[in-house]
Parts: sequence; C-alpha cells; structure tokens
Amino acid sequence: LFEKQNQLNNEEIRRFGRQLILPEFGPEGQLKLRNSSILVVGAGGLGAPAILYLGAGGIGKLGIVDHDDVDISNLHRQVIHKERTQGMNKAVSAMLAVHEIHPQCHVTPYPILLDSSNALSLIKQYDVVLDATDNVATRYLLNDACVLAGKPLVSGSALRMDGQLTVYNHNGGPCYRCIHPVPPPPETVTNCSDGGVLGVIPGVIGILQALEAIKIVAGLTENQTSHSFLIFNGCYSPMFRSIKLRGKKENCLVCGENPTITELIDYVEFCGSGATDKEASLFVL
Amino acid sequence: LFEKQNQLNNEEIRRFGRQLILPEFGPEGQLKLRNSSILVVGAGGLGAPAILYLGAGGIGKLGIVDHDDVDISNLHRQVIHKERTQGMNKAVSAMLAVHEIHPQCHVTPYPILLDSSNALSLIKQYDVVLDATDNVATRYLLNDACVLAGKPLVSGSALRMDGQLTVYNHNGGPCYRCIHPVPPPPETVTNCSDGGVLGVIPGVIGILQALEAIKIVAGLTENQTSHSFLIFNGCYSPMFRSIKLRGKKENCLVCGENPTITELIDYVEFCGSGATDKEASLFVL
Amino acid sequence: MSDLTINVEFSGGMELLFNNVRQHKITLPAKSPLDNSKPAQLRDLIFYIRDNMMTEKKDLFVEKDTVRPGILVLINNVDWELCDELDYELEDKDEIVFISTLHGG
Amino acid sequence: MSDLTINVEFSGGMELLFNNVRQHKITLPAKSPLDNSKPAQLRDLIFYIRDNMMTEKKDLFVEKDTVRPGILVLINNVDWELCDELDYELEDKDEIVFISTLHGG
Ligand SMILES: [Zn+2]
Ligand SMILES: [Zn+2]
Repeated sequence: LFEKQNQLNNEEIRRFGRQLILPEFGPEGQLKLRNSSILVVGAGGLGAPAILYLGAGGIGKLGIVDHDDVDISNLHRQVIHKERTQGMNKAVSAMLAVHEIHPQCHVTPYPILLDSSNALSLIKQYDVVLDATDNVATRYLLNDACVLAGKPLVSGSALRMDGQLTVYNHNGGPCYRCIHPVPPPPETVTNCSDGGVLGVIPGVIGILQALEAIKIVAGLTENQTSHSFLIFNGCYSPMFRSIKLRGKKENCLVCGENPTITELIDYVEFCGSGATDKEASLFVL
Repeated sequence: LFEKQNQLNNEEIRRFGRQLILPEFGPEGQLKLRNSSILVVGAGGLGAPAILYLGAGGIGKLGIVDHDDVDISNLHRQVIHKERTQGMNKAVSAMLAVHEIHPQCHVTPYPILLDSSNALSLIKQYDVVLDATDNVATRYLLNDACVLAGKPLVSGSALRMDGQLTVYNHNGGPCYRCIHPVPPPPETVTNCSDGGVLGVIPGVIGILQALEAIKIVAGLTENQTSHSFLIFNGCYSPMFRSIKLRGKKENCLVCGENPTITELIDYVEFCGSGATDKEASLFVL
Repeated sequence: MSDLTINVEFSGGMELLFNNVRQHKITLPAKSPLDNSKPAQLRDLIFYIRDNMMTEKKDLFVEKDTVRPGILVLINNVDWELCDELDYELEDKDEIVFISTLHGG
Repeated sequence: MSDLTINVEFSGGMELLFNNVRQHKITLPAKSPLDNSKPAQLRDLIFYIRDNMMTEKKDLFVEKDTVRPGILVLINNVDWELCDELDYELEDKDEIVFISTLHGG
C-alpha cells in the first residue's frame, strides 16, 4: 500500500544521497518525489526511459498503462524490456525492471487500452500524467482527461530522427487543444511502426519527460512564467530548439472560459483514427 | 568472437526493423553499427544510458571500462545496474544488462583503472570512444590517447542540474586540449559524489553521447562542417544551448602541427589530482 | 528594399514534402501580391510556398487558405499565435519554421 | 550612447560565485576605463565583474588578468576564441556566458 511519509528512511537517505546534497533539491525535494504518484501512459520508446528514471529516481508511486505485449522489434529502443519478457504485457515487464532497481517503488501495471470509459477515474489517482503514447486519439483523450481532472500532462513524441516535448495544463499554460483545436487529417499521421525511428530519439524525449515530471512534483516549476515547446532533431544542428508557446486560450473547448467538453467524448470518431489502427498511412508525413 | 558481416541476418532484420525503414539510415546504417566497436569509459551515470542504447541499438562490439563496484547510492541514476548487482564490478554489471536485451552484442568488460600504461592499446581496438568518466585526469588521458590513436572522442559530463556534451577529434575539429590547454585548479573541480547530481541529468547527456557515437559510426556526420558544444541545464529555460566551437588549434600540444605530446604522460601529476581522489573539494564549483 | 529574404525551415516530417530539404532561403516581394499597398504577410509566404515550391500533395500543407491542422508555425522561435498568425508582417531575415506535430512514441 | 547593457550569464557552477544567480544585466561605460579612446572590450567586462560583483574567491574567476583555466567564455553563443577573446569589442545587448567546464559523470 502506498502511504505518504513525513521523512525519508535510512535506506532512502543512502540510496538518494547524491540528490539529497543538491542545494536546490535536497531532502525536501526527495521527500516530495517519495510522496508523489505519476501515471505513465505507454511503456514503449518514450515510456521505457521515463519509467526507468522515475522509478530509480525515487517517485513513490508509478502507474504504467500499456495493453501491448513485448515484441523483439521493440527492444532496440524500449530498453526497459528484455528478451526474456517477450510476449509479456509491457506494463508488467516495465514494472519488473523498476523493481530490479528499486523494489520499494509502488508500481501498478494497467494492461488495458485507455479509453473514455476508464481514463478519468485512473488519472484522478495520480499527481502527474506522462503521455508516452503513439496515436492522436489517445493524445486528445489524455489531454481532456487531464484538464477535467486538473492534472499536468507531460507530453512527448518521436518519429524518425525528430522528437517533441511539451508540458500541458500546468501553471496556467495551454492544453493540447489550445494548440491543436482541430485534429490532423488521418492521412498525415505516421507512427513509429510505419515511419521508423532511431532508437535513441524517443530515449532522449522520454528521459526529458521524466525530468519535467520530477520538476513538477518537486515544486521546481513554481516560478515558471512562460510555456515552451522543445523541438529535437538528432541529425541537425542545433539539435534542440525551445519555442515560446501561446498561453491558455479563452475559447478552448475544454480548458477555456466556457468549455463545451465537460466529459470525455469519442476520440476515435473525433480523430478519424484510433489507438490500435495498424494500417500504413497513405502518405508518410 | 567479433567478426564483421556483409549483411544483416534475419534476426537482426526483425529486431532493428524500425531503424531499417528510416530513409536516412536504412539497412546500410544498421550494418555499419553491426560492424562497429565502441569503447565506453565509465559505467556510471553517463555510461549507464549510453551503454544501454548502444547495446540495444545494434552496435556490434562494446568495450566497457570501470574499476568501481555497484553501490546502492549509484542506483538512482546508473539505471543499468540493479539491486542484485550491488558489489559487482560495474563493467560486468553493465554487460549483463546489455545481454538481457541483446545477447548477440559482443561486450567486453574491463574492470580496470585506465591509465597511461593501458589506455592506448585498449583504445586502438575500438572505432569510437565515449568519455563517461568523472575526473579531469582521465579526461586528459582519454583525449591524448584518442588523438594518438586517431579515434573520435564523445565526451559528456554532468553535475547538479548541469550537463555538457562535445565531440572531440572528429572531422578536423578540436581536441579537448585545444579547448582546455591548461587543466583547471584542482580546488575548482567537483565530482557528482561531492556536488550531487539529479539522476536524470547524466541520463540526458549519456543518451546523447550514444546518439553522437551512432551518428559517427553510421556515417551521418560526414558532411558536418562546424563543431559544437551542447550546454544543458535541467531547471533553466532554454534547457539546451548549442555553442559554435573553435576549430583545431595549430599550436595544440597533442593534435597541433608540431605536437610535443607524442606518448601518454602522467595525468595525475599534470592535473594535480587523480582518478580516485575522493576527498571533498575546498570550494564547491 | 523591394525584396525580403526569409529563412524557411520545414521540420517534423514537413521536409519530406520538399525533397527532404529542411532549410530554404526564399526571396519574396516586400509588398503583398494580394494588395500592393500592404507589406508582405505570412499569408503571402504560405501561398508562395504552395504555388512555387510544391507540385503535388499541396493539401498536406495548406487547407482553407491556412496551414492544415497538425502544423505549427514558428516565427523567430515564437508560436505564431503570439504574432498575429497569417497577418504577421514579414521582416527581412525572419526565420519561419513549419513543423508537423509528431504523434509517435 | 555612453553606456552598454550586457547580458551576462554564469553557468556550470559559476553562478555559485554570484549568489546562485545565473542571469545578470550589467551596465558598462561604452569606452574602456583602461584607455578612454578605445571602445569597451571583453577584458573590461571581466574586470568589472571581478571588482564590482565579487567580494571573495576572485581567484576562482580571474587568474593572471584573464578567466582561470576551466572557464569557457561564449560571446553570443560562439566560443570567444572565434571572436578575439579579451580584445573583443563589446556591443550593446551582447550576451556573454561564463561557463565552468564540468567533469562529473
Ligand atoms: Zn485548452
Ligand atoms: Zn588539440
């Protein structure tokens, strides 16, 4: 059972010593991690390093959602899984890996497909949500559920040599719908299975998602005033670019002043494509 | 035994499928990884993700140098090690983790302290070297050995919330001595044991070291003309900054036109501090 | 000055519509071709790209006289919503990025 | 203009010498205090910081009239070796970063 504590125990003090001596973090920061819960949706290329570093770094409670099983073609980038966990549900495989490093981390695997019927009740149990998924419908679902539940959403994505990172619905900033009120035409959307991806690319974005989540639960983002969008390309110079992002939009359908989306909708219909569509896109974009 | 191959086998085609369909990488790029060898010096906070992603991503031969054993205080950031490998040599522990993901990767652990007597003969056996160490003396040692052996050096470092990344001695660019002809005063140097580090920070830099090494062996840096230095701070905006770096210096003592360093020297004496000094620095800088 | 030089970059997969070339220097008239009394706006750049740099799949870039959903436009590293969007008046040496939002993971 | 405003940033641990503040706006005379016929140079900025912003541990920043070994200086995101180093003539709104090289891992 996950219970909040008033102080770190001796084992935690030994384990997290290098973080405890950080002046801007310290035992207070570590205790905040210990008492926080983070839901990672997707234990694939983004989720793998995110889960590893969140679990190893001292987050008290981790939820991991993935309905998929480990396949040999995942292992080049989903480094939390192993040859011996092939065929195992990815959320369970990820839990085993966290426990090998830090058995005291409370991990709950959810071997389910997230949808409008189950997302909100799940998200309400966590402090921060990581979007480490691979399709547009789930991205809108997670966004709306996080707005309705009042949770920050750390969103990462990767394809080919490119990656993107944004924190939504945090510190008065925009939500995913503020930036993308209309979903992209389905024929312009490619996932990593179809478009390919260099394994380290989602690795870089996933580990940065862990960093953003740690900063949020440790209270390191409290003075943050502007909101940014990080663009990454592994083969380009500069590799990283930070973009100043618009604020929350007054007329946003879900987080605006007069929201019309007050409960979760049918996201497959809204996006014209679902979470499990495996057919190749018409155009590789 | 590590032998170069003319083509990928069926198992490799299944495993690396997502990288094979990348237009800028393809089966040619994957075969280059398969036939490459990379030496990672340090299986700590930087080395952990670097080794995981290099091994999982398809590098044919990995050498791992670390004389240290796994300690509980490493696990928050050195996510390649596990509770059950506490007390084991880190290079061996890292090898076990790579083999759990990709047993066909040829890994050689070197449970030794690198010094002037052994560095050059070791480095000559590899195509690229990763500097994932934690002290100034070893950084100069690795630099000079890489220049003398003609190998690119992918150098990462991390402390507190900060990280830095540079590729030295590659494509006509500078070496570490070109940038730092004189070592810093020992009292200004801090390692992660003394200064602390947030676990994800070396994670970000280490995985970027893997990316740079992959780009070099896959031939993706051949058209690169300028050389850059990446600065990272996890709590600052922008998180990343790319700096245009000077070129190779004509008067560099090791890579210049009339080098005076033609064999490895005593780096502990040169730096005024060694690879195993554990005493706290006078000033935390 | 009668021409502007705009640094255009396509990213996140958009570059595949432009022969996989990410960076382009585009020279545009300083006055809008739609209304010669006005300075050139971002709208004019988008139409210029559609009409002069694309032969097919134009609907993957432009839809209803603006960029299609899923493309973010960045003006000198700032979200175009903070800079008047289509009405933004171009300045010489502006850097405009068209980036396709990624959804993979 | 008789004054320059320089954006100075300390990074990689250097900020610990300056109350853990990374960004500073520094106003300097546009002429060098060492030679009033010359424009202010990077050297003048370094001396200004040493003499006006530090009370102790000055040797952790300056040694032999330049920055100590282990500090890299960046002028508008470019290594100062590419820009005349100490002789670089400061311009208004320049961004100068002093970064301590890290060795941890
Ligand atoms: Zn919104
Ligand atoms: Zn050199």
